[in-house]
Amino acid sequence: MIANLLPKTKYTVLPMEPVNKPDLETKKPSIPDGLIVKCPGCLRAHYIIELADADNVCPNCHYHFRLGSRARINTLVDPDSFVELDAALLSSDPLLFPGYAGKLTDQAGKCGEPEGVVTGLAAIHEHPLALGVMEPGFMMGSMGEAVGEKLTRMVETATERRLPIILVTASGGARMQEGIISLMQMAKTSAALGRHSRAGLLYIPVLTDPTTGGVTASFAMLGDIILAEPGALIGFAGPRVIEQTIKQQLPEGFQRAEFLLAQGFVDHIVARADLRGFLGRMLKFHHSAAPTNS
Amino acid sequence: MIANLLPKTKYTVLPMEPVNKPDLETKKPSIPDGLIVKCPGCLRAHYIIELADADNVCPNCHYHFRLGSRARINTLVDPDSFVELDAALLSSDPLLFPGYAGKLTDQAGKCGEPEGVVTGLAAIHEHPLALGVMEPGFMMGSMGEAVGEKLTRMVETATERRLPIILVTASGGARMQEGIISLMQMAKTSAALGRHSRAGLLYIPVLTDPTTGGVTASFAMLGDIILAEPGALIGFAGPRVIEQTIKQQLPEGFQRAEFLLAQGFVDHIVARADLRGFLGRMLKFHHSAAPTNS
Amino acid sequence: MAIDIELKLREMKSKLADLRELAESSSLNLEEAIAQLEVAIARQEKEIYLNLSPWQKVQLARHKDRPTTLDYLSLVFDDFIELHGDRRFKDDSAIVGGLALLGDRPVTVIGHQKGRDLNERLRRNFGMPHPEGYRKALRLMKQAEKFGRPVICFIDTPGAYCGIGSEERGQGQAIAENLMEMSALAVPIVSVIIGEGGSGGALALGVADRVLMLKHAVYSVISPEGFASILWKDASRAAEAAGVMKLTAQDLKELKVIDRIVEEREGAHLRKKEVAMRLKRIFASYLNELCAKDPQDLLAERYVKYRGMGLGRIAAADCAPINAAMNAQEAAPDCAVKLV
Amino acid sequence: MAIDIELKLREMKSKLADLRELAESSSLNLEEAIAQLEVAIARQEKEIYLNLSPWQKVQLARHKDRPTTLDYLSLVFDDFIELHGDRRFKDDSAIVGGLALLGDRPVTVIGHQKGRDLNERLRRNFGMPHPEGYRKALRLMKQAEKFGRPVICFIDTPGAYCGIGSEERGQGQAIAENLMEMSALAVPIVSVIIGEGGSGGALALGVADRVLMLKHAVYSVISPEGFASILWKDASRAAEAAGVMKLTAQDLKELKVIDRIVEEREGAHLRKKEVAMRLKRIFASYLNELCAKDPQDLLAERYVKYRGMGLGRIAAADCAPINAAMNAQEAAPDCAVKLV
Ligand SMILES: [Zn+2]
Ligand SMILES: [Zn+2]
Repeated sequence: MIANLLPKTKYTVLPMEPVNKPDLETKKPSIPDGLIVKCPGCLRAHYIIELADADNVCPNCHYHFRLGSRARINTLVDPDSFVELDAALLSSDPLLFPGYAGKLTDQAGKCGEPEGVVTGLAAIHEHPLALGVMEPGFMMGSMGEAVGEKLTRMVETATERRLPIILVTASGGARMQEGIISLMQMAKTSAALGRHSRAGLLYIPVLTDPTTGGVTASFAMLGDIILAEPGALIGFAGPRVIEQTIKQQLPEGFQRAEFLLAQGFVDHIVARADLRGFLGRMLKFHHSAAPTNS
Repeated sequence: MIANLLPKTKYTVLPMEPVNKPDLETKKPSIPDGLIVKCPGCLRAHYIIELADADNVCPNCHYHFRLGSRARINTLVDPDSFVELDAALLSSDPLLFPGYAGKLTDQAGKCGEPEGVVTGLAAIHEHPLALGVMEPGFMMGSMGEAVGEKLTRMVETATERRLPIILVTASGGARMQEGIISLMQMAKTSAALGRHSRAGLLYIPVLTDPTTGGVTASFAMLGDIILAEPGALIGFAGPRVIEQTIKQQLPEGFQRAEFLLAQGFVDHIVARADLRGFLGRMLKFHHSAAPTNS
Repeated sequence: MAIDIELKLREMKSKLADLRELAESSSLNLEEAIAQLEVAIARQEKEIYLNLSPWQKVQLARHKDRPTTLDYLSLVFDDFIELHGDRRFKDDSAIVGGLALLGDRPVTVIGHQKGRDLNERLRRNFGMPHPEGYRKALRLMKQAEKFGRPVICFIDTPGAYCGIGSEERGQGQAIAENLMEMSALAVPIVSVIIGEGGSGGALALGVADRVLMLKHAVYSVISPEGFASILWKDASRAAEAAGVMKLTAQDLKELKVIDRIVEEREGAHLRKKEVAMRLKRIFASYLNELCAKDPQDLLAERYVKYRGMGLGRIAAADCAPINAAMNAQEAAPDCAVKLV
Repeated sequence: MAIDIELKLREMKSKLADLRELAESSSLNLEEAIAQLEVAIARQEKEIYLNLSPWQKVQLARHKDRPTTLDYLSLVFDDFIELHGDRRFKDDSAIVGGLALLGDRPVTVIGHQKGRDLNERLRRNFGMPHPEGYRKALRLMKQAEKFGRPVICFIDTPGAYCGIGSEERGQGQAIAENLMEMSALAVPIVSVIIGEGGSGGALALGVADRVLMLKHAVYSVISPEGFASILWKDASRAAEAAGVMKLTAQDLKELKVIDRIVEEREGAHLRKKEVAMRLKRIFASYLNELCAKDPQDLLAERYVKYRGMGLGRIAAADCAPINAAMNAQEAAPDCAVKLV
């Protein structure tokens, strides 16, 4: 089945081995340094390595720590089903912004990912799909031209192959160093998703901590069904910007996933441990939209 | 031009002479009895006959008194252009409701109209259109099966002939004596308007005092462009019902046209004296949607 | 709290229990008395539920134990996943909706939810939606249309909420938009009135290819209390109003406002599973029929269905007195119109 | 209040006036001095407006006398009729929209409105819309699509408003929906940045077939103050930020983010009618071109336009250091990708 999903030659594609081994290194940027971390939910101390075994969810209070993109993919997809797309697609530093090229190199080294999103084709409960996972460890998962291009290619591939899309967001918003080019990725990805939607296909964004700025104002909010992880910060403006604007403190729980649910912008909050199963059910419900050769 | 507008034989149509003479009698139910009336806006006393000459608008403070359907038609359409449709279509008393048949007869006698809406074909600034005007004097302009049927026929005729629709609403809502059949008129008229809209045609409701209940929850709110007269009461529930429900007084101006404008449900408030001109401009803007033989 | 129609039965049943206890704890031979009482109870039960007055039906439809949308969701469907929110303002919990399987068929299910205890009732505003509830429903319907899923609606509301916020956010506009959109939604829609079908707030989930109604449910343009209050300025005459409003399933079937009455014997609150299974069978059979239709035909038939509501029995004779009474200044219209 | 770039000119002009007065009131021959000063002023003026720094452009774009959307509406179009409201929650006066005639052609016009005096600015929230503003804009666009009218958008906002209510009602959702809907709206769209084009709040009116920009307008992912605050934790370095952000019309033309720069000489606030007439000519010519296209082609071209934003100049060499730095555990991807 997966063989059918390999991309056609529309884009130059660099095959990579499916990444399926738990990789502590890639999780590192999303958890504070040190061998022990204190849970913000229950204040207990946890060994990082034990947290990683629990997909970065506190075993005590279920606080959801951020999760690296590779580890996330492993929690979601059928074993050996993930085939990465466009792994080598990198930012061109479009504004030739002072110091940015070095920053990119630096981040790639620290994070183990070369850009802010990993995209590919995969299967969940044997339902084929296109999968994108943003990398919170790479410059805050910010969106520049590489993120926009990788996502757009993934969406176009999904449209062409009539595949549903699942996209796990985690982003501080636009990448400042790419200025207006970053802004334009909002229009570009939204246009691609519009085509996918008009083709009658399913798109489910999964909003994780943090999903803000230009990502919230584009693909994060364009899902047929929008899921979120418990406690995730989701908003257009960041809380500090709002506090500075209105000169007052924000209410408890403001811009958290539960708040978005109550305000009508999120369909369902799904705990990390349940996400794979939940997505499997969703895909089953929409199975008729899947390609006939699946 | 008007000859083209005469209805085809799809429905039994009863030709009536264009009604163009100012008719004090038909205005009577919308103004308190007596030769002199006190303006609720400025508290000045006016002779009814003088008010009628000013289309029932207070010359002093521009308070808009209610206006009968025939008088309204005269203020709006090009001279001699109005051709009435379905003038003889009357309620069948579908629930055989005790006392209702007599009430209908009684109201027709008092009001000079046999039902709660007058429909027809007309022209404004030489733009052909379908025109409906509800009669606030006939059982509060309430909507029963006759109102629903007349409006639906008018909408269907407009769809068939590719005509824009202008509909002046004035209604206390559903007609209690027709119970569920009255409720169903909401679905029936909305379905007909849906077809008209999907045919790419223009529909402009003009909301006048009062527009409430089932009329607000159907055709009054389905316009491409929604106009209202100054000060008109417009709402789903009547103010008294709301006060009883929430057990507090309503704020000043609540459910008035200006409130609906601020809340985003009305496009523009147009004084009665300006309405014909305003509608003419609107029709001109949408002229390309008019039939080629106009 | 039992409603009045249940009081007599409850009394008789309590007497029966007393008799049985007495029979056990004493040496009295009460067998015959017990048997007589049992027969009387059965007769009474049958009589009551066969001859419920409209007002009794209103009470039954509002019964606190009457199954709610969520009850049917768990009994009729598999794997219900609730979806939330209107994407504009709020998630209104007076309307629930989501995805479910009817047998193997994915469907979108939407319904008013009154609540099953006081806490839930308060949280759900007693099943009286705000505009955002209807907008959520519409969002889920458009989603169903995109994915070709049929829609099943459960109607159970005293009416759309009447308050400041609901007017501010356009209760009328929200309902109107649903009516228009449902009339042309390109997937089959089946609605069922399970309890109270109150006014436009009910109709906003009720423009469907097939409209079912539980036997003791009611559906009306306004509550009997509201009706009495408007027409007679006396809300306490609600029972009398119910009598003339034609709000029972039997009346509405005759008026062709609904397509089918769903049996519930002495009340869905006592026959929950049985009614659910009946609904499941009917939904399945209707969807089999409707899904096989060409979408164009489906929409044309839906249009015709609502097009025919009202004015089907007018005769020339009925017009005469009204025409006679009309203002003589007007050319009295020739009342020859004859509708089908 | 003049902005700093105008101060020197103002000083020179005041000196010139003094000289002239002196010449009239005395017998001194100052003709030569006056002539010299006039030349100097002309040179200075030309120099200033030809060599405005990005930060000076930011100030000019924010100039309190800079013409607003409503100014252009009255100068460029005939018979503007404002239409109000999102049909959901409010009429947001930070965005105005309605019908107008461009010559003989009916168009839908939508734009941010900052306000022309303090009262209006307060009332219009300084041109910073809430979600309902974007939803009004979308409603008017869909209306334009229904009637086959082209859409013209005026962009002039510091950004979408950041507050509690705007988050509660989904600022992100509202902008996102506009981006997606505009990308496929089946009528021509022309947008023009007339002052400040701030962030997603600007882009939400800016997905268009043709994007124009006044010569001294600015358009950026965030305000220079915000940029400096985020990257350098120091909002006072805004002028420096403006210098590296590529936010001027000239930069954006080069980056192919905009299609055309509209001349405004020493500033639209001093050349209001001239700029308006220029816009009118350009709109007319673009609409003539765009309305003649097959709608399918129009949409395909619009898609390609935004599809091409970013990543057009990547070379294999650029990837090398990044790849080298990547975690050795990962198979280092072959960096042979070459994009058009
Ligand atoms: Zn914890
Ligand atoms: Zn007055």
